[in-house]
Amino acid sequence: MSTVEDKKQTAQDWEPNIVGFACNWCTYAGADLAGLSRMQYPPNVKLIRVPCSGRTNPQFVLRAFQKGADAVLVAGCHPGDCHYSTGNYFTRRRYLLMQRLLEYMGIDPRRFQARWISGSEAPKFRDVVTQMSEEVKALGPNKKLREEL
Amino acid sequence: MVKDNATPENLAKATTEEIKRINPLIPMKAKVTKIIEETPDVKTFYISKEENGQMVVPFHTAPGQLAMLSLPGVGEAMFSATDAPDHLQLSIKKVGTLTDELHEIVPGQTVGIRGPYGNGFPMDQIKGKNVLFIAGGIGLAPVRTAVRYCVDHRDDFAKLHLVYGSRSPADLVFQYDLFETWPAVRDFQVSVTVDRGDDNWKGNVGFVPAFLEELKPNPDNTVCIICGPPIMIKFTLGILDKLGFTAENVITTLEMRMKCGIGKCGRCNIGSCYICLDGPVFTLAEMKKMPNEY
Amino acid sequence: MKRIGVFVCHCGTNIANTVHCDQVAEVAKDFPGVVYSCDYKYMCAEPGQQLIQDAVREHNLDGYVVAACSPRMHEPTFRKCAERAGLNPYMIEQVNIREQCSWVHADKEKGTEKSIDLLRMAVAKARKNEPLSSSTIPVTKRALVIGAGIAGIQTAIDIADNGFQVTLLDREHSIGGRMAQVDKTFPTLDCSACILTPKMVEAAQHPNIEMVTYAEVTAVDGFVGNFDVTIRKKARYVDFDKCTGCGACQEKCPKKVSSEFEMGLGPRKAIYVPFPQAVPNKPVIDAEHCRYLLDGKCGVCKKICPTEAVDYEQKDEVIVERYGSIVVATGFDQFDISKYEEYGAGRYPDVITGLHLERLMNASGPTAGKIKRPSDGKVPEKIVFIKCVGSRDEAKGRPYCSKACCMYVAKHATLIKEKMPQSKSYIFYMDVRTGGKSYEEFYKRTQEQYDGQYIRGRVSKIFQVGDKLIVRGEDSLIGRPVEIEADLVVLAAGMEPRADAVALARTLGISYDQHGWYTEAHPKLQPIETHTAGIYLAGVCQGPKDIPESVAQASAAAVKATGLLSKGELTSEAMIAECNEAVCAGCGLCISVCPYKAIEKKKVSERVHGQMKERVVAVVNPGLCQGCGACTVNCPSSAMNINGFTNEQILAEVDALCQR
Amino acid sequence: MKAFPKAKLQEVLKTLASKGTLYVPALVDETHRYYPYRADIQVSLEQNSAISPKEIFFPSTEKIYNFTAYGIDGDYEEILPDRTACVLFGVRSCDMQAILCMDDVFLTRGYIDEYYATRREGATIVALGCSKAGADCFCSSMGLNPVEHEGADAQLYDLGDYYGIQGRTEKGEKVVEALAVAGLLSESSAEVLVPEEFVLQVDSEGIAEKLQAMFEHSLWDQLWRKCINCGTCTYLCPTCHCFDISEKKKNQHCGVKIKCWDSCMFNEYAMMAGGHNPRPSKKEKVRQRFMHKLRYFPERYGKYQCTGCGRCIAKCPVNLEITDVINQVREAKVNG
Amino acid sequence: MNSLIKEMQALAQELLASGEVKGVFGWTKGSRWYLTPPLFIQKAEDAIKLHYDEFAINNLTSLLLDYRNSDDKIAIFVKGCDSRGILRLIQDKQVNPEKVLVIGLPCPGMVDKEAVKDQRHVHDLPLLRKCQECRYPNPVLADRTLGDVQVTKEPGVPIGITAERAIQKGVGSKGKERYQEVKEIEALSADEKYAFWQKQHEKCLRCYACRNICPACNCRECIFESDKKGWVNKAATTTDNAFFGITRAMHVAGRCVDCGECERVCPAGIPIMKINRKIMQDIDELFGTYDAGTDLEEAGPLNHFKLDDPEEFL
Repeated sequence: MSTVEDKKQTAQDWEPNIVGFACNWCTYAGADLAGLSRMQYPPNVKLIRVPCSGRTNPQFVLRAFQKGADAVLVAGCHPGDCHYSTGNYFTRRRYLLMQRLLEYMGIDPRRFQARWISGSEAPKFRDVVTQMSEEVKALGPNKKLREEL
Repeated sequence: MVKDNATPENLAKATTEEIKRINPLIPMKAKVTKIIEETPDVKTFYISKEENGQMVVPFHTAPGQLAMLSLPGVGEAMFSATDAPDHLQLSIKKVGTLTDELHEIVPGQTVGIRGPYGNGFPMDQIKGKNVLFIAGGIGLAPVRTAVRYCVDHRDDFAKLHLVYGSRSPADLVFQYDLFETWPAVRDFQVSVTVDRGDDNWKGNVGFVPAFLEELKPNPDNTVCIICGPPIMIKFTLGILDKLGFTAENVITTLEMRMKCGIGKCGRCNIGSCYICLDGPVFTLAEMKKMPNEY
Repeated sequence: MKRIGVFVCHCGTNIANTVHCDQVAEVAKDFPGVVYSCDYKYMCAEPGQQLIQDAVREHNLDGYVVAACSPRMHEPTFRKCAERAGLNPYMIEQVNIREQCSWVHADKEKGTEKSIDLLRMAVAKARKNEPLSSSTIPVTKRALVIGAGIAGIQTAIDIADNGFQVTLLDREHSIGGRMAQVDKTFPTLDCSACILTPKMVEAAQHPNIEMVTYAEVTAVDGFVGNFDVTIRKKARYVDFDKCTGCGACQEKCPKKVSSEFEMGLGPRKAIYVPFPQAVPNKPVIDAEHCRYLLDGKCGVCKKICPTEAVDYEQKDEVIVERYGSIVVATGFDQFDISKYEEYGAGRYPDVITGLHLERLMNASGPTAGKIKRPSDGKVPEKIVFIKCVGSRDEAKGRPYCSKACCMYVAKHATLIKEKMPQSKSYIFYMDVRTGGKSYEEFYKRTQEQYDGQYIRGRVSKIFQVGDKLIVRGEDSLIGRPVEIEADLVVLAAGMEPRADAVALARTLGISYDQHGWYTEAHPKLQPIETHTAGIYLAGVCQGPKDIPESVAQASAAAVKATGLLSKGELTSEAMIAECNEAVCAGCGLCISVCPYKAIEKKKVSERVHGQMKERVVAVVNPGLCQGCGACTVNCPSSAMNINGFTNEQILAEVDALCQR
Repeated sequence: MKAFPKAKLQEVLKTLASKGTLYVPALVDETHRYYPYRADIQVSLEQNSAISPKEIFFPSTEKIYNFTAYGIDGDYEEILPDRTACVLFGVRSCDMQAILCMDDVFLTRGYIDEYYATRREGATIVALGCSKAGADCFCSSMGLNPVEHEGADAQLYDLGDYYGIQGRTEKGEKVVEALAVAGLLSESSAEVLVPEEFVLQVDSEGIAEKLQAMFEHSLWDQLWRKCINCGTCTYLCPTCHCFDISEKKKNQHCGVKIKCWDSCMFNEYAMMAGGHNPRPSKKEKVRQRFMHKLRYFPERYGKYQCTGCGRCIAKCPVNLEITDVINQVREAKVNG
Repeated sequence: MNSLIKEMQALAQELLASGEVKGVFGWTKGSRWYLTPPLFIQKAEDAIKLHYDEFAINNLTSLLLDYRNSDDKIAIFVKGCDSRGILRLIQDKQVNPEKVLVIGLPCPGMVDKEAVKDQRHVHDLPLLRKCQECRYPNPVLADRTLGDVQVTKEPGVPIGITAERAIQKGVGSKGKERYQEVKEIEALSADEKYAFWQKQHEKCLRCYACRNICPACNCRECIFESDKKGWVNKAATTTDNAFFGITRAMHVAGRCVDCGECERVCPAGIPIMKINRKIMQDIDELFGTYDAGTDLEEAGPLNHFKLDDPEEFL
């Protein structure tokens, strides 16, 4: 187990660890479609499946940063196509506020992204993931809000 | 006084001088060697420490003393511990997150154990007297430590009598002791009752307080040791009072939230006493002097 | 610790190519809680599932994690496999190391590392899984159809034929809807009444159909399987049991009123039957125009009625009925052409709409089938049709195409030529849409055999000169302006949602788009359902369509409705919200964000310092909750949790991903 | 007595800082508490620190041991605070008395709290006499002499523009000697300034005994009404010693056990596993706080657990003042 | 001001004597001239203890939460900012309007008792910053009013017998600049912002005074109460304090009534209102100006949505 740990910390090949909250009906399906079409993208983003983007509690985002995530992505259906009809309207309002609050607290905006990615927008999923991975890799490990035990 | 052989007496008047300096908050690494399923929600765990190859008892406990058992990664809590030559026995009922996880471990599991804590039953003062044990449900675990002490030193005590009740026949703990070993002991009357019987239950059916009233134990020269759920203790104390038991002769254990176990963290206080240090065993007389906040 | 098994799938070479499955299975051995871990070529295949079931029995596992393809594909498969192995189906987790790992990362080392992280996440979640079961809700075996046009009638008949009780309700006092006003139908030109009235009669006589006309839905409570619908039956002032429908009262009634059915082209009386084939074919007194009801005079109809069926004392009646499912078939209104100032619509009497022409051509219409100009009653020579009026026009707020106008204009042109050989029809169009069966052939025939002259271009202005209407437009094919002196101008008015469509949507709790058309659950895959369970759509209320499509949708809606009723009881989702009542403060923040109105308040009594105290807490209705989780985030005290996606599980996943 | 001019305070602090970490009361972005000494730190000795020095020996959170759990085996590894010597400078009589109270709790009665003991034994306490009573101070009412406290290792006296210094213990002597070696000390016979009238005065005589019979007194029914049950008073109080033990996971296999401050004012403080809570509402919690300060602690350790530092009076959001409670107890009529 | 106090005492005495209410929340004279702490009385003869002046800062509304289970009717004196707290509790269904008798008072503008050095009179003390920025000096709801103050849902200038004194002291003078401090922080760089907030979260003792005084924090059992819920445990590490601070801000987002009590009661002096004001400013910009606790019918910005909300996540 610890061998994987040491290899990771050598400076130049450091890999960002990005946590993604993907809504089961759109973004997770979009990610599957990207897989079906064999699109290639960096392996840094790992998706946690949630029923709706509206299920993603801002406290999960804080928890991810606290436990060592270098960036967090919250993704769901475009407003209007939510499987639960109004779920992402509330997500939009809540994360418009949360995004500004995190920036206000000093978190680099590139480390927190909320995006609408529908079930058919596989290329968009790949682009968002690739862009985030490259940007965060350039930014380096996230030290802010991180728990040092 | 080396803390390892702490006995109730010298604990009470411990001073700072020759206390051997070990960190009391760090658990000792120990292993669960055996698990006995007493009832669907009570298990007895045999815990021993590995010392140069053999399994030895982590520390000895006097009757009525407690031990803090911790499961790495889950939490720790205080349980009454029964002393045995090469292990400690802890009987644990499933009530919370820690006890849930404990009920799922397998023999060989590493646990942390520290103690002994608490003043334990004043066995010396009750030498030579009749002893009436009253226990409800898992309350039999601490009482059993006193019973085993009396059985091991049978001649130091006069008549022994155990009144034990549980919810149903399936919930009776230590059935081997209840029905085999203890009845065979000289002049030891064992009366068992259950709140709700079932078809093949021959014994008495009813709550402990009512059962006690029927038995009408003789109060003179008799000390009573009682442990169980708060409601049972409340009603039973009333009956004991009616039967003529004096407050000095009734001994019980109090249950409070305990975190450190060494009288520092302030959680388990009733008035100026810390249950983990000055208790958990108190006589009814002492309890009457304490603020009514438990 | 819960005993968890781990099964890593090779998926042939799909995963094994870019992930060391054996290494993943090996590392998983010392994840906390894992007591058995192995990898195999095809987990989802029979031998794979057998391997899982044996492992569950042999190591008495409490749950297991399968690392394979997307859970969206095989989660049901592995849940059934768990059930066969004696486990609760919700004790398992599936993690995606194919579409989201092996197929998208070529580097085998990195792919393996990511698979280990994803597997660690899934095991962390699986350890906190709890057995779940879905609950059942009784269903009232009765359906309600709102709106009795062709769609409503067809739905009601199909439901009734399936052996279920159904109430067919309409606001008008006769069923039939828009189609009753139509003369002939395209492309077969068979008479609309001939194909509609038999269905109306069949609906009237069907033992399972209860017809409630001249009534409106005012409130809908309850939820799928148990809708409590409040219906207001407007007073008819005629006792239908006594009335024989002899029509004497209609003749004698002195009050003439412009008939809505005849689109204002003909009169009707204050006591009237809208059209001869009306069902029920008994008159109704129009309270706004009847002299007796307004100011106590007249009362002729009561006097001459042979069976004393007239009863001025009748009052509106409000009833509440319980239904298992509801089908909405409320149809459409025709676009209000007066919005087109430039065409003089509403100012010149001879500028009419398609429906007006239908009434003029109809034998039971105001002109007994002779096409006469509404202004002076002359037979028109030159007739100009203008298409896309109130359709495909952003300026008027109607960007959509109303689908049926192209065909009914072609039909009109054909019929006019047939009735008045000497007449000439000019049709201004942008496009001609003939998307149905034998529609294109019908359109070709109109051009070739019925001399319909199609002019591609828009009409800019119409103005009256003498008794002629000058239609000025341009012919974009030849690029020259065109001017026609027409006797009659027919505007192909488009379809528009009913004026009160939005109000009814709010009553029912279904969603609607920005125009007012009702929104289907999914445009392609669920055009009949709505987001509100148990409520279905049929006909134009869901969007412009022609008669064959409406009938097809009607039968589909009937199947959906009866599908629900036939089960007798409804099994709810298992992964739904649950409220921890000890923590809930009854603040109601969760109720405001629930899309399905699945959360209600209930009183709870508990012992506080010796007395029993009442307080309000939230409770989730398992029949309605779909488990979206909006309530869990709006609840500050985390009293609301979603089984299967609990806060604790997601936190465990986040910790497993971040703390490696 | 030996003394050094107040002007030379910085130099005194520099010399002491060379011995080991020196904690001084300082104002760092409007927070007045004890910080490790740095040359540019703004030392503030006019009035007592807002946050008490208890956090030096009994920090608000500290790690006590690491644990690992791999399947069925696991291990524990002790984490002890570093043993380097430190000097606690500028401790007033009320805080010195508070430290003695903490010593009774953590160092006596059968067990020694290793974490507290390690820090406490390595520390040299240089007390500072007060020349002016603070707005909320009432240490004189609790039997303390603001000018000096015999429990300190070394005592500073306020002589106007000099500070007199006296070593009391062997560690204290070393401090005085270090300053002498640095040539900072000179002889001064100036008068020790004594604070005049205390704004807050209260007669705390016999309160502990009277409270013996006042557990059910009606006083407690009114006292809690304005309290919001926050932890401010307990976290600022130099003698409150309650702590909680919880844990934090580093990853799936290992974590660390943490000892952190706890307050009897919080709801789940006395909550037992089965859900029974002997102190369910605010009344019991507020009673417990004052009973512990003024009766239980004296019963167990023979001295009041309130040293009159006034911090809880200063920061209590609703001004629930312990002096007012003492007055109410004094006036309360107790039958029999 | 004395006439107002007399009116208050008389009203409280009459209410208690008649048994219409079982208790009255108000303020009383403290142990020092600059202290006017909260007071709860149940007997009519205690009404004489009531007092009201520029030091009666406490917002008493969160104390009503102790009467959730009781059927007694309680009267409570409220200033402008306090009344918004009442409306918050009613909207969150934690206080039953029939069980509370709200008595509106004119507000003279509260002064900063921390600034007391050796002044002897209230006129020498500066007005609290939150009162300079106050936009709701008059109660937004009240069953009774004293000192001829008027109930109004709109922001405005102080009304009532203390109005002229309040305006002269500057109440509401800085109403327009209430987002000034927020703008200053927004202007900093990301690292400066983080350093600033890191210092604040380091100071936090986790004594929960800010949570217990806040009328918007009215849960029966807070997620920070016990670590059984697994969010964050009691240890006051900097990252846990940051988690607590940011989470509480999001919980009261769109519900905070801008009464400023959390900042006043914080023993570590953390500028908590700078976080709440930031969220208020964002809500005003994104979803249209909204003042929580002023209109009983209007749902909070996070409890409804508009189809054409600003879109930034495409």
